[in-house]
Amino acid sequence: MVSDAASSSTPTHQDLQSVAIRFCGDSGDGMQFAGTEFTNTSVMFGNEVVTFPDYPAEIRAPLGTTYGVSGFQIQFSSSEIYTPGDNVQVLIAMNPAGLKVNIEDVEPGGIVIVNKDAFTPGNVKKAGYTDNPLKDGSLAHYHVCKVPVTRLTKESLVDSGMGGKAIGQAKNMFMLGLVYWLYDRSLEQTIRALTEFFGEKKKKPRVAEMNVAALKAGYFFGETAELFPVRYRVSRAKQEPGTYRKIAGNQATALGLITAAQLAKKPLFYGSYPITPASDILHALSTYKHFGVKTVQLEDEIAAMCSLIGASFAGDIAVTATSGPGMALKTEAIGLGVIMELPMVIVNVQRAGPSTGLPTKTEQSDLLQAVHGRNAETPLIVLAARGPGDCFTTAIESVRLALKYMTPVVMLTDGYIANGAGPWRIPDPADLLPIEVAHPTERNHEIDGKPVYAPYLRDEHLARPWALPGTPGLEHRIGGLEKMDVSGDVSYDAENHQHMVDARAAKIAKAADDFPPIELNGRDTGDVLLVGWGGTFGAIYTAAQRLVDEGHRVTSIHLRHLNPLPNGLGDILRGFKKVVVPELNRGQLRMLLRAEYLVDAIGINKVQGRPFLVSELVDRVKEILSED
Amino acid sequence: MVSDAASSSTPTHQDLQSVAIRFCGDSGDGMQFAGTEFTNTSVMFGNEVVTFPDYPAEIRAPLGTTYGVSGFQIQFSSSEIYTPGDNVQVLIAMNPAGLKVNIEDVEPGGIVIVNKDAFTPGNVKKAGYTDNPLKDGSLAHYHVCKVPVTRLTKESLVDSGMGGKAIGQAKNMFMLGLVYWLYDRSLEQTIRALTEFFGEKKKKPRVAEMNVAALKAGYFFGETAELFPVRYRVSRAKQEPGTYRKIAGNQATALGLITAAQLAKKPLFYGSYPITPASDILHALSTYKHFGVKTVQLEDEIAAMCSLIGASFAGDIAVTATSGPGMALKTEAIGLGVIMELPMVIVNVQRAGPSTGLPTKTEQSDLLQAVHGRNAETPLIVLAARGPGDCFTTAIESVRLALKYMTPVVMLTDGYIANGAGPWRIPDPADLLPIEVAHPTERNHEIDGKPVYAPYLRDEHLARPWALPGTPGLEHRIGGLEKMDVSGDVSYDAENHQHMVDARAAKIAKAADDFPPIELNGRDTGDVLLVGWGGTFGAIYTAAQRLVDEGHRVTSIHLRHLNPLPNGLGDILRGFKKVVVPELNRGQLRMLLRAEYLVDAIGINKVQGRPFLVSELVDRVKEILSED
Amino acid sequence: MSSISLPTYKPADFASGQDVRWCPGCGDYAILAAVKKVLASRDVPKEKYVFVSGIGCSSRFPYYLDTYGIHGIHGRAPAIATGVRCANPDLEVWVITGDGDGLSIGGNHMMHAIRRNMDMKILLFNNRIYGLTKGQYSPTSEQHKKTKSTPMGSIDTPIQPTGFVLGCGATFVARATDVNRGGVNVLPEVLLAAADHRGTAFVEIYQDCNVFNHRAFFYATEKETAKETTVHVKHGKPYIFGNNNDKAIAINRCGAIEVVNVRDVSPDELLVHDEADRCRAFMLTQMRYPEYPEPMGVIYRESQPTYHDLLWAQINEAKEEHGEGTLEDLFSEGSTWVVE
Amino acid sequence: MSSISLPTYKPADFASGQDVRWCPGCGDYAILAAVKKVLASRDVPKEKYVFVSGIGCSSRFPYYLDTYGIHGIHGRAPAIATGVRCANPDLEVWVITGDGDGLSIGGNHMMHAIRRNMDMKILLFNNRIYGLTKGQYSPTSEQHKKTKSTPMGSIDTPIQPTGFVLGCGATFVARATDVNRGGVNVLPEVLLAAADHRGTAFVEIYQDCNVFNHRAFFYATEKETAKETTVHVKHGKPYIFGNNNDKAIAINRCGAIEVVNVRDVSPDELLVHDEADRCRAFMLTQMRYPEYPEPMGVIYRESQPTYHDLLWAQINEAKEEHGEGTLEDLFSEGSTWVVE
Ligand SMILES: Cc1ncc(C[n+]2csc(CCOP(=O)(O)OP(=O)(O)O)c2C)c(N)n1
Ligand SMILES: Cc1ncc(C[n+]2csc(CCOP(=O)(O)OP(=O)(O)O)c2C)c(N)n1
Ligand code: SF4
Ligand code: SF4
Ligand SMILES: [Mg+2]
Ligand SMILES: [Mg+2]
Repeated sequence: MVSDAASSSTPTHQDLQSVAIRFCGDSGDGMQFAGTEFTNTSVMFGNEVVTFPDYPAEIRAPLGTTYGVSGFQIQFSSSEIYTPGDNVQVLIAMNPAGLKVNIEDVEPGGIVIVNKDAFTPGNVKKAGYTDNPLKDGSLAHYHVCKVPVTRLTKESLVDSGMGGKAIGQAKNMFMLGLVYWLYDRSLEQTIRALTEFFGEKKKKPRVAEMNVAALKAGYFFGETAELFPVRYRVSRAKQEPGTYRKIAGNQATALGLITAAQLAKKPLFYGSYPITPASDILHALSTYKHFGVKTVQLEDEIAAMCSLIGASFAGDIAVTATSGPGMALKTEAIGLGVIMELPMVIVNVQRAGPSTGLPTKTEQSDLLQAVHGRNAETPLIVLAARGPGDCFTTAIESVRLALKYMTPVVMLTDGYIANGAGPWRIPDPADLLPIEVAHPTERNHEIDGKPVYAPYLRDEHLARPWALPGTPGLEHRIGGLEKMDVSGDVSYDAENHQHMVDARAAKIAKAADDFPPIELNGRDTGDVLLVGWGGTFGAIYTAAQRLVDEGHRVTSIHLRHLNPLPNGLGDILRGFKKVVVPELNRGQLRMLLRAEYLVDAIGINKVQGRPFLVSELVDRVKEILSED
Repeated sequence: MVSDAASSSTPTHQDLQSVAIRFCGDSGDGMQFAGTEFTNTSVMFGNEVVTFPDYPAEIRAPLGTTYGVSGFQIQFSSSEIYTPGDNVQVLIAMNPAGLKVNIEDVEPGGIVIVNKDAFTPGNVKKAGYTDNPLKDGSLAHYHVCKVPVTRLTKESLVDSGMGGKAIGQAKNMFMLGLVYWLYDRSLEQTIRALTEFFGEKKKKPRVAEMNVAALKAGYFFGETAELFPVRYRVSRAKQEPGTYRKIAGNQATALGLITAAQLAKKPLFYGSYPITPASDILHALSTYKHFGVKTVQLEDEIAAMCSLIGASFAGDIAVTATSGPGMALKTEAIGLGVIMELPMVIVNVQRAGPSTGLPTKTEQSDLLQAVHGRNAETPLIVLAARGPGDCFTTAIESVRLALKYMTPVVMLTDGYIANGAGPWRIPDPADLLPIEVAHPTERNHEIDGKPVYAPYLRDEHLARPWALPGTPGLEHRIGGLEKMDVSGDVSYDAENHQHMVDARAAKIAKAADDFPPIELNGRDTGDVLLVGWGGTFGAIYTAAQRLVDEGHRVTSIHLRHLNPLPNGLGDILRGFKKVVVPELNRGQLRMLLRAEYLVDAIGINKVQGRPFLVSELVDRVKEILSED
Repeated sequence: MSSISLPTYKPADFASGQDVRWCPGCGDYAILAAVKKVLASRDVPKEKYVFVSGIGCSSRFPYYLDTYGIHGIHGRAPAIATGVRCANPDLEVWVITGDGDGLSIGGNHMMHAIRRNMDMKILLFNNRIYGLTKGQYSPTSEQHKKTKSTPMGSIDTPIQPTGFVLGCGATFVARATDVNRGGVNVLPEVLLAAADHRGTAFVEIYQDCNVFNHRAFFYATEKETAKETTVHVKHGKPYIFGNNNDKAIAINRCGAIEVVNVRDVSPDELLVHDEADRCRAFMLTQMRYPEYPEPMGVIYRESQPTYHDLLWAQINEAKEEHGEGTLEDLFSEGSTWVVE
Repeated sequence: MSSISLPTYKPADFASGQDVRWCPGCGDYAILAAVKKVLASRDVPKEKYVFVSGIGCSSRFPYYLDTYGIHGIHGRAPAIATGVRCANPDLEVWVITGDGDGLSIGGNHMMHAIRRNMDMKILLFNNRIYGLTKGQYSPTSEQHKKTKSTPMGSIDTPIQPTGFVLGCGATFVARATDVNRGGVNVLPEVLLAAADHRGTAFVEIYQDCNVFNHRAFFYATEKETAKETTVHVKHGKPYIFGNNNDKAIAINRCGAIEVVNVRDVSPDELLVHDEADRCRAFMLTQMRYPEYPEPMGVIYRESQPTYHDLLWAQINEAKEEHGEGTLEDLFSEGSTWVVE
């Protein structure tokens, strides 16, 4: 059914539990902004929200081409949701290329709103269509609204006194206004955002006004054009009481790191080199100088990693973030951190590889690199965050473990959760446990009756003491050569080497005693246990729920701790007929579980630069259930 | 029993099957030279020989200290041997520190020859002795010969006209002469070597003469002083007929690489950065410019690795070698090699880590780095050489596989086999299979009816074609971004990414079809299967033989191919009650086997910077046999 | 010289057919066009060219040229190009890099390729920003610059690329702008000179990043200012500049640079550009806007043997001395013995 | 100024008690002794020092000093030191590196530490060889040098460290020899000046590697030649050198360096050293043995804000503007809403 903007009917209200909507268009069309604003409005309204921004690697890819399409998907709901939705019910396409790339993901009968003006023969061809899809009947299964957005925006702004280019850039706001009308949303949040961004930050109040005008025009157009038979309402979700804000993964990581530093009462040093999708952590942290945060952009990832060695030695909470190729460059210096036994956190916001790969797409393929990717025996702690808000918690835990065990900790996130955003319940600072750090001020040992500082005298957690330069009497020198137990002197002794290699491994292994027990989503026995880690949490959790709802004996667990693996995991695995490990790689956690527990874990693997769809998991698990 | 040089008895000849002897002294004492010469003489005589040089990291560590002790162990035999011997029957100690460090490894009743003159109170103390061990009765279990080597050398050279310092440096030759006498060896080889090295190369004929004189003096001293009750003879080993030479692992690697290049009729490009213990490959290759070998010493390991990318793209056989820390730096560029699917070989001469670790000591702890140590899914082929001579074969196979599958290949050796030497039967060049390489000269594909060059059109082995710059019409551009199947254009397409990730993995997996079948040292069923890899071959093989000789149902296999694992390995493992994996690490192959085959493999692990002793393995396997 | 007829090209023959994906208005377009023109004007068949780049907007360049090309990894283009260079002396190797790629992560390879006089042309697109990663400051960004990673302004002192490479021992150093709407457009002249140089030819190109650092070099490219803010240097010619060609560069008694009025100096006393004087070249590179006009054109050039010339010379020498190596020779070196 | 009495040290107080493990006769011993003396002569308590090194014979240095120290990884000392520097502004950071460590693998960190004016003293022990790895050529090895990795002679053009760092924008550049048996031993003077410099102080020290490159710098250290082959530069003083103090450095009309006879110039016309002139300094660094005497002493020095000064200034400014951050502020930024 294709309704023209001119056709009309009287809209009524319909209540929905959740809606997935995708904005798409050229990368210059402001789709990320529109999507973000829709998200903000939804979270502030009180919906559960999960987002999935997806944009091309080019800054501004050539107009109208399919590879230049930028998309932003949001699922908002009145109940708990964990994914942006497999398919969407609504597609907003600003041009033919956007339509082309995204139409397959719209549910049959879904709403497709297009900017009719953009469907010129030239654009249609550029998108790779032979015929205009608005006319050839190929969209018969959808409710298509063809809105002349370009023309309407122009007309509505004719008195703004702004140039054609600026007006053209307000199309996204017109479209957003229309969508707000459709979902009965207030414009307030976006008007405030436009005023702040263009008016106050960019000092262009007229641009702000114009965008607000376009937004309103879109909204009013919805009201008057009577394009849709119904308007939809997605009511507030029941959420835990508290104050909320929206947060994206990278932002949550930044906040978590600052929080950890404050809990430890120590300065945060962040040394890094820009790389997509990790750079936003740098951007965020660099605005927090009033928290004493030092952000240093170094010449490369090697220097960044090495700066952590120095900063940690000198007493800061030392952190860096990077992505695959940068991680590769850091591995030598991480090894130095391991043998020096200095606390530091390395965040890897994973992206699709190998090599430069698909730099703006997500993947989970750096797990084995995190666990094994260094020369020699260099055990360290590896954690992974499961979602945007969880980055906050994982960052704090990473710092806590690094300090307690005097070790580098690798924290894995990925492009999907780093850029994705959701509501986050603001914690009460008083509820956060302080992080204890002690720096010796006295010599801690005796050799031949003389008091000395022994930098490798371990405590009950096998951690060594952390004496800081500037402390009189504790002068000591350490580095990358194997060191004598206790004294820290250089040692080539064979037995001592064995002892130190074993001690470093034992220390990391012991850290598992600190991990909270594994939470089961479901019963502790059954036919299938789904084991996930990282940013696939939402899809796996939702898939497991759905399978249980359909009567299958399925449970899921999601591991935050990947090295060492948490205590009790083996027992849990043995409670199920089959262990299934869904991952956005070729089976990396699977290989670790197989090696450790000798379980014949089965993988569900996808390496397409995109997250799992819930349906993919559900279908595949059903197949597995029905095998044998 | 401590006999003084003055005491005497009449020597008779006694035949031995094999003898292990260790030379030790200060790093300036010329022990490596003496050991090497003894080796040369023995191999030329026709013994089987295995050596183990072991020296400190310092160029010239301070005189007389235990950490400055340099050692060289040789086992020579009339039958097949595979290790330098667990213990030694003879220790040559040039000073107290040498004695201190090494005496424990001498078999009870073994011969200990010391330079008595070096046992001054100062040296005795420096070595950490409280009393002079030559006098306090602590050596009662050995046959100790106290020879005033310093004085005798001086006296024998009094007419040489050389200075005291030069004369002092000839002590090692005096000692060597004495040992030659004891084992009834000819001086010929060493006299020639001294003449060539000092006389011809260094242009110091008088130094050559002096050293020859010292050598002879030592020999004659043996004859006249009648220090020993018997002289020993270790007769020729039965060896396969052929021409032999002595070869060390790094040298064999260099020769293998040149050979492979010749077999492929292509130039060898070697780009590298010095690092112990890999530098000798660079040194060796740089002397073969007349073979068209290009050796380029780059600014670091990253540049070295990147130079391989360029050289391979342009058509050379591109090779580098490094050790742990350098390997860490190369991982990003190796990932580029994987996605560009260019042939190249990366040799990792493993050393003890983590970080700088124990740079002159051996270890096998970079296996997991080789297999997993890159960002994202970057499968490649990993081979390991089992001994010095085997480096030759492994290098050729590495090049062959790299070219056939258009992939980077990691070849692992280690400090132990790189520096260790043994006799090597020289192959007949005519027996070596040529290596086939084809470079397209024509466009290989059509798109829209137009002939094009498709750089990612795969052959039956899933390898892509290798068109070289300079070929008209085949201009193409490739790099680190994911590429479209066949065309090689940049592609962010999801399904294509999945396809390419899978294709790269499938290609590497298929390479296993090329590997020769696994050889069993023993029966195909039994109580214990020992699975080894790399430089531990000799110890594992010998241990297995010994266990079988003692009546145990033990078999050993030794893997050259570590990724992919060879076909049929799972079946072999399942033929044994227990699978035991001895490694000089904390269990890296063990983890790969457990993950792949779900066998409860047991590790015998040692991380002490030193090779296994046969007895350690034998004892531990017996324990394992008796468990349960 | 040679009687084989070489292909004659049009710039369009060097287009690879890939859609060019830079932002509209990006200075990279002008550079691409200029390079195509220069390649078309030369006698080198297109299969002999290898363009090597790192990562960054600028490093996408090789995809758009129908030659052989490698889009490498971040910062490593000179090292990759070194491999190409040593493997095949018949090729002509061009490196395309950015201010981040070539001077931040890749500074070391830049330095060493240059000191080795590795025969390659290095075009550094200096837009004083990280374009591809969306706008962090780069090693050439001016101090106090506010960027995504420096919201309070950057605190690093920028590197001066041409001065840096002179310190590394460069044998060819030049500078140009992507476009020129004011003075002389030196880019074609500079590219051609670089193409003809044997050894490392380093060319800094001021490039406008339309999105993250727009107008950074407008002082040097726009009609209103270009003649006052730049001086076109040419070997043997005086350093005259200014809207009225009335200013010149001179050197005082202590060896320091001064701007003088042409009328104050007799024409034959005017200091003339000496391409072969490294110290002079260094001085020129220290002239920075707004205090001084910035030199454009070939700032330094000297002729030195290239790395691969010397490499092949050694190979040939070795072959002459020892004869071409055979496997028999190789295997039987040193002491051998026979077991029957 | 301060009334707190500071410890007074003897050089021996800075000995760590570890056995020094360099080869007998290695030039590193003399440098260690000189550093200990300089440290003992200063008002800085020894717990404030952090010595950071990379890997190489020279990089063992920190083990032998009883201060805080990091023996890092190859080439990365300036980057490690950057972390120390930013973490704690009260410390005094010294970097010890070699010609391989600091200029081959570590060239990039060297360049960037210098351009950022990261407050640290960098002592580069230049022995023109890789000592620790037993004798391969280094980036400062002279062309044609035969070493383990260049049996036919090296074909690289060496880098000139002081010229290189000037090109990187160094604020302090000096040179000395490990020992001096001929002219003036400038090492103590140079070390003291470096210690007192705020910003990156780069010191090249010619160091004899007794085992793999013996006598490489004997022209500059031995009685017979030192006075003719080196010129001791001092701010405001003419460049006089030679066995009879009869030679001087001058600059000609074109800005080029010349050696003149002192008698040919009137004393007040003699060119005097100006530490603050970067171009002059660059010229001086281009003077190489045997054509010219090589400058020793402080070649260049200027005062510029250091990186960490600016870093702390921004932190303080931010705190003044926004107040010291609290977790409450942090969490509740931007738009929030309440669920009851
Ligand atoms: C190892 C690594 N680190 C970081 C990045 C991310 N990255 C890509 S391009 C770039 C900088 C681009 O700046 P520049 O070289 O100036 O090129 P431009 O985009 O401005 O042309 C960075 C930091 C990467 N791809 N690889
Ligand atoms: C990543 C890495 N690559 C290579 C090495 C080996 N290596 C150690 S020191 C050194 C060079 C030493 O030369 P230099 O810096 O001049 O110091 P010197 O020993 O001459 O004082 C090299 C190549 C290493 N330790 N780590
Ligand atoms: S971001 Fe800047 S440099 Fe990159 S393509 Fe766009 S305009 Fe050009
Ligand atoms: S090798 Fe050279 S630099 Fe190293 S300690 Fe020995 S003499 Fe000194
Ligand atoms: Mg740039
Ligand atoms: Mg050196």
